[in-house]
Amino acid sequence: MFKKILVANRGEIAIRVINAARELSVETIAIYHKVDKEMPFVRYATYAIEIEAETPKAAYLDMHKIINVAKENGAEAIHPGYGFLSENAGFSKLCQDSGIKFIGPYSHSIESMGSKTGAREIMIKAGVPIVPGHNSKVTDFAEAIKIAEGIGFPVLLKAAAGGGGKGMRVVEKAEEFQENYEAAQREAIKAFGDDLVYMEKYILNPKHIEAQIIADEHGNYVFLGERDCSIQRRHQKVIEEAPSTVLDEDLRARMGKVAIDAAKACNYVNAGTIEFLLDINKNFYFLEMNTRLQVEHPVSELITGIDLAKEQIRVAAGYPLSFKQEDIVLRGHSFECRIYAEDPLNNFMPDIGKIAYLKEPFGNGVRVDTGIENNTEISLHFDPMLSKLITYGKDRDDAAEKMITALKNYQLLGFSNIIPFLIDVFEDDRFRNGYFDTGYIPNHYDFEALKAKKYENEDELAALVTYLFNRPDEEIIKTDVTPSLNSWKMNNLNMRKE
Amino acid sequence: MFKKILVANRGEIAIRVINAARELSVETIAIYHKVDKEMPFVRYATYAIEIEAETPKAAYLDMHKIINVAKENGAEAIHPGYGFLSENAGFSKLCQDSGIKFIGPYSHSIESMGSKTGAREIMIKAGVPIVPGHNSKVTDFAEAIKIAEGIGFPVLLKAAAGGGGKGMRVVEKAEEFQENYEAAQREAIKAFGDDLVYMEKYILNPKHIEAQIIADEHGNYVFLGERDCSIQRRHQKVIEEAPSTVLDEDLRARMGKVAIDAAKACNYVNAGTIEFLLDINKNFYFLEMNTRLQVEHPVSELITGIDLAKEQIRVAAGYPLSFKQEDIVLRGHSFECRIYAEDPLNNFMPDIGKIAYLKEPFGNGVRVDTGIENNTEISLHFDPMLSKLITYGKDRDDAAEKMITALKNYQLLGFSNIIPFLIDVFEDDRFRNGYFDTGYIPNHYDFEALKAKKYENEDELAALVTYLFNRPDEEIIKTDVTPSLNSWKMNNLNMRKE
Amino acid sequence: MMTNNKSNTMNQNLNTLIEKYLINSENSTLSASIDKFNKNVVKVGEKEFLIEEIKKVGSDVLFVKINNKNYSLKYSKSTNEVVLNTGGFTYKYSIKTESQVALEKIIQKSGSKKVKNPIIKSPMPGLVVKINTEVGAAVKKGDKLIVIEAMKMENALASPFDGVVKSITAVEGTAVEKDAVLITLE
Amino acid sequence: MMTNNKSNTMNQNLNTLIEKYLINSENSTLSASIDKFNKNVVKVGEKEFLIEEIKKVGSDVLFVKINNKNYSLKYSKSTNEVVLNTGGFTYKYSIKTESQVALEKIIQKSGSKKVKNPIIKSPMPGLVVKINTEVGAAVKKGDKLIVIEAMKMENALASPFDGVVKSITAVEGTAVEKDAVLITLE
Repeated sequence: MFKKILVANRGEIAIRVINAARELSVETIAIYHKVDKEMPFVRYATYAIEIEAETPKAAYLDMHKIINVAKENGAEAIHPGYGFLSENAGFSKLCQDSGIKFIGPYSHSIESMGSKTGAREIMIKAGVPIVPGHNSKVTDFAEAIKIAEGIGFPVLLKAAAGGGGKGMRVVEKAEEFQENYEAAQREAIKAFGDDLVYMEKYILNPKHIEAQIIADEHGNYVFLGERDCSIQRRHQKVIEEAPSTVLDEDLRARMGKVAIDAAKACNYVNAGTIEFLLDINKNFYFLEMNTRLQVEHPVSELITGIDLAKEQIRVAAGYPLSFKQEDIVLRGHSFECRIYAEDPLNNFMPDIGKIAYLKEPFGNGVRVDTGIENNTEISLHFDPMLSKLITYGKDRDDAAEKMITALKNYQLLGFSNIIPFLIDVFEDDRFRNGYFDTGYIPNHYDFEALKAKKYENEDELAALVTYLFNRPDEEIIKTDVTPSLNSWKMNNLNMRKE
Repeated sequence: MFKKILVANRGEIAIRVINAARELSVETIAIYHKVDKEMPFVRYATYAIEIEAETPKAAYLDMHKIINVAKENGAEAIHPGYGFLSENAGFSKLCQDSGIKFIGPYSHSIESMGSKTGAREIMIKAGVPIVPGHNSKVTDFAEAIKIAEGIGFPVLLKAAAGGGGKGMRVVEKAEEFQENYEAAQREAIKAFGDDLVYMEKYILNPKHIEAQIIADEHGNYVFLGERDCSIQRRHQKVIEEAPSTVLDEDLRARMGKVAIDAAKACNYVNAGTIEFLLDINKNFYFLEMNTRLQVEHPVSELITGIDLAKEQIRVAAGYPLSFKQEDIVLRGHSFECRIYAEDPLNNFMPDIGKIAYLKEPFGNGVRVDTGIENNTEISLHFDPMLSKLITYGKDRDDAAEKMITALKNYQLLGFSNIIPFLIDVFEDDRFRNGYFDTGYIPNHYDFEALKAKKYENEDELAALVTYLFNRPDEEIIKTDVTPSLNSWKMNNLNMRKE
Repeated sequence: MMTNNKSNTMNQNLNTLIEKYLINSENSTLSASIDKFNKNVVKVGEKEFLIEEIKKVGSDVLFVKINNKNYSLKYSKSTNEVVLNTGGFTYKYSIKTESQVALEKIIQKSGSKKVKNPIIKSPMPGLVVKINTEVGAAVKKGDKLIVIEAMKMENALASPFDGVVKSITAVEGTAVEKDAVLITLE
Repeated sequence: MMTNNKSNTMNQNLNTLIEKYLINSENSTLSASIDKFNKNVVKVGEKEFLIEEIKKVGSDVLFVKINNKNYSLKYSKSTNEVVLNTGGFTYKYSIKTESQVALEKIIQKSGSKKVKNPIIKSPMPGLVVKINTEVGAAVKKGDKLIVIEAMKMENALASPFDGVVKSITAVEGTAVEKDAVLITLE
């Protein structure tokens, strides 16, 4: 086993990895930019070393400085967490060349899964189902419509060079095909200078289901069940769960086999996730592979009892997996909520400020993966997630009841946050009965009802306001409602948009 | 289901029960003595009502005031937690007579299990194994020695009226019988005014194993596995675990059957624990039944996935158990450590003071059942337990590694505590290999090695001392090493001894 | 109006211990009163609330019981405003005494005409995505004059009354701070 | 002795920036030195430690790095003492400059004889369980003279030197506070 590793990340995931290492008696080095000096993860590690960089983000992305810190301080391996350098094939390679073990897959696996078209080709070869489509240029519309009919309407047209929704069009029927195709081509050439447009089957409000796998360097692969990550706002996950309500044993077994085939197809080592779209007929299609530990890995840990981060380090140190497929017992149900400082009644607009009081929930079936504390300044330098609240119960209702309770117990004062919104989702019959897909928040969630909840005890609030107005306060407290961003923060706001 | 219940307890167990109720959408009333006003459990409940009493303890023992608060505020049931009124048959009865549901067994069950001899008789009738012994007067020593030989030497002589070790003697062989018997009689008459002396088989350093059961009002009984509570200091449990390392499937099944027979024998309803002594030949003997939720219930919750406190409330509300025996899957391993402010290097002498800094551990497989926070004053009014740290892992080693990590992450500053001692136990091969019994701490634990650990980095400590001595501190900090007890605290110290 | 104000003053004379307030949120306006000699009791409409402090943390965090029900909150206040953060929500309340409200009405009436605010400000820091009008254009109340984007969210700002665009300070594609003047009408 | 002290003074003249200390715990005595103009660097024996503060909480809790290694601690200090609480343990250190220690030695030597402390005090609040001696009895160093019990724990206190019991203040069965005088020897 390693004596010492470096954790090239920050916040809750840095602490998550430090804990996993500590369980294996491995010392840890935290790196930090000076704006993070007082953050808990810095103190959580055995050692902490500052990295100087022009921007906070740059400190966690400076491959050469990070590798130098590792070398100078005797770290034998680097865990990248998620985000930052975690899916950077060049960094994995640079670690290897520097004689430092990268805790994650080899660079060739990251590389081949990093390219959408490359990944698609590998998956086709491996027999992994992909969204049916056509990936070459169309000139004859009659033929193109025939292909589209083969795929089945509606089809999605998208710019081959594209991304970010530009040049994407949904075509409902054959008559509308040519018009849309030509429009997509115009948009594509305008945006990317290339008018090549692909088509694929359009899957309306699919479920986002992903399979967790882990592999060691001795050819062992284990499937650790699926996660349902369909509840998203602004195409970002907010609630995840395991297992999914819509998979039965047979579908789970088939998806597990496909996931392992996919991992084998790119010689995958370490923990990985294969994302699928699941349509209403329970067909699933390969979306992409995430070659790292996912934000939402805890729900899989809770239903399997397997510690993924700890196993990652063992695998990187060359040990075989500490379990076999037949040892995996899925028991109970688990949810994860991502906690954000955002106002759900104002389009999830981010709020910022200082944490005035924090007491996270605790107790039976409650896990909080967190990196914040009292007085932590919520800024715009990094991803705005504050923490992850995870619950485990004997079944889905038990886990949901524990989530509602934990959300109500989550004492976080200082700014607006999405906790009341999350409570509301967990109290919604549609969600509780399992009727939801990626369209849940935009299409079905009732923001008016949430607003009514906000004011349901307004007599008590008015009494409180009157009391506080008359309270003889020792200190003068300045009202600082929606904190105005100064130009320094403004720059960061612009940075983050990029 | 109830709309509102009252929680007649304080600290971590009050919060535990409040959470369970909240999961069932049941509102809660906390009661508190004014010394506890700022304790977290007061704010955790939906409502909080002060109970006036001459001493802090008396507030939580005032049956009539508590029942009145329940009635006046619409509570339909009372959860007693552990300690205080939890095993008071009179209180159970008084609740019933007042039309308030007592969340626990009926008074007759508490009563019959509250008497040691009564419980013994009921258990004999039910075929539950008890420690072999002889419970009537001996006059003829030849005959008595024959009986002792039938039981098997060594035998334990104890005053029938006794308790607290007085009039107890271990007899190793027949030749020493008469001498010891007469001595025990002299001690017994001196201490209790009654020279009746019983004899029973003496079990040297047994394992303390207890079986968790739960029963509903519809005749359903379920066994939820055993706990090993053998690690004790001053005859009080400090480390508990589930499952036990010494039970195999067969022994577990037999113990489970006996436990359920015992519960049936006293018409038991709700959660209960049957304590056994297990000798080195794996014979087990009924010790006593605890007719309440145990301090160490979390380890059973984690290996079964069943929420005992929540199920208690459901059962009290008349629901059948939400699971059957065949639904119970024991998976993984769990430990609990009780965290005390005591100095293990000074005979576990209690330390007191204010919590200067607290950040409890968190993360995968870590549960903290706590009722303290920053600035909480650790006083001598109540039981000195600060919190319970519980871990869960896929096997015993995983759970132990998580415990060591969580103990190391437990940031508790302000006074000496037993955390370094606990770490040391979990790092001890004897404990880790399962070779321990109730004699572990007094007979096998190496306090000298702990002292060496205390000073292992003394160069760093000396550097720190020099630095701090020269630090220009803004405020004058008065040294307050081992806080001297003033006479007010002194009185409490004497109170607690009683 | 003068009569109204007189009766109000009389009211105060009769109940000198009771201060009456009008409390206004985005949701509603409520009247409340507090006993100046027992500031732990507040009446809202007909309902009475006993407020007891359980614990204070720092300068702005309070744990209170309202009729024995637990609340935790962060608060701040200024001349006529109390801002509460509790249960994940932020509430901005204005609070004025009844006499203050009456006085303001008189002042308003005494002015020849109600002055409308002709300035459109940015409600948040963001980017000016689009300007839908030009200097000299006649606009109607409700016309969407300018679009601001922040955090991938677009916000169209409407004209507060019928008028004419006097000047446009905003420039498409540039960043603006909160409360920056964007358009002035007349 | 004087020579020793002189060389010490010379040392200080040569290295005026360096203050030397003797640091004493129940476990050992160590020498350390600090650079008066760079108080973040401490030498203990031959080892050098760089101490950096990461965060301070309240008046007495510090998070520091010692050569980049994290420590959290609560501390308090007085004239010649630093008390640390870290990692669950409480450490009581005395700290004196080398010149202070030298000076004390001179004062001690100049006194006719080293004075032994003849008073046995209670190390904790507790109950006097048993007194094993009587006034006028000759006792040897190490003899257990009195037993104090607190929290079900017994503590036998030994004679610090060979001597005679002058007086016994403690009474069997009564409670005593910490540092109460129990027995005086001579």
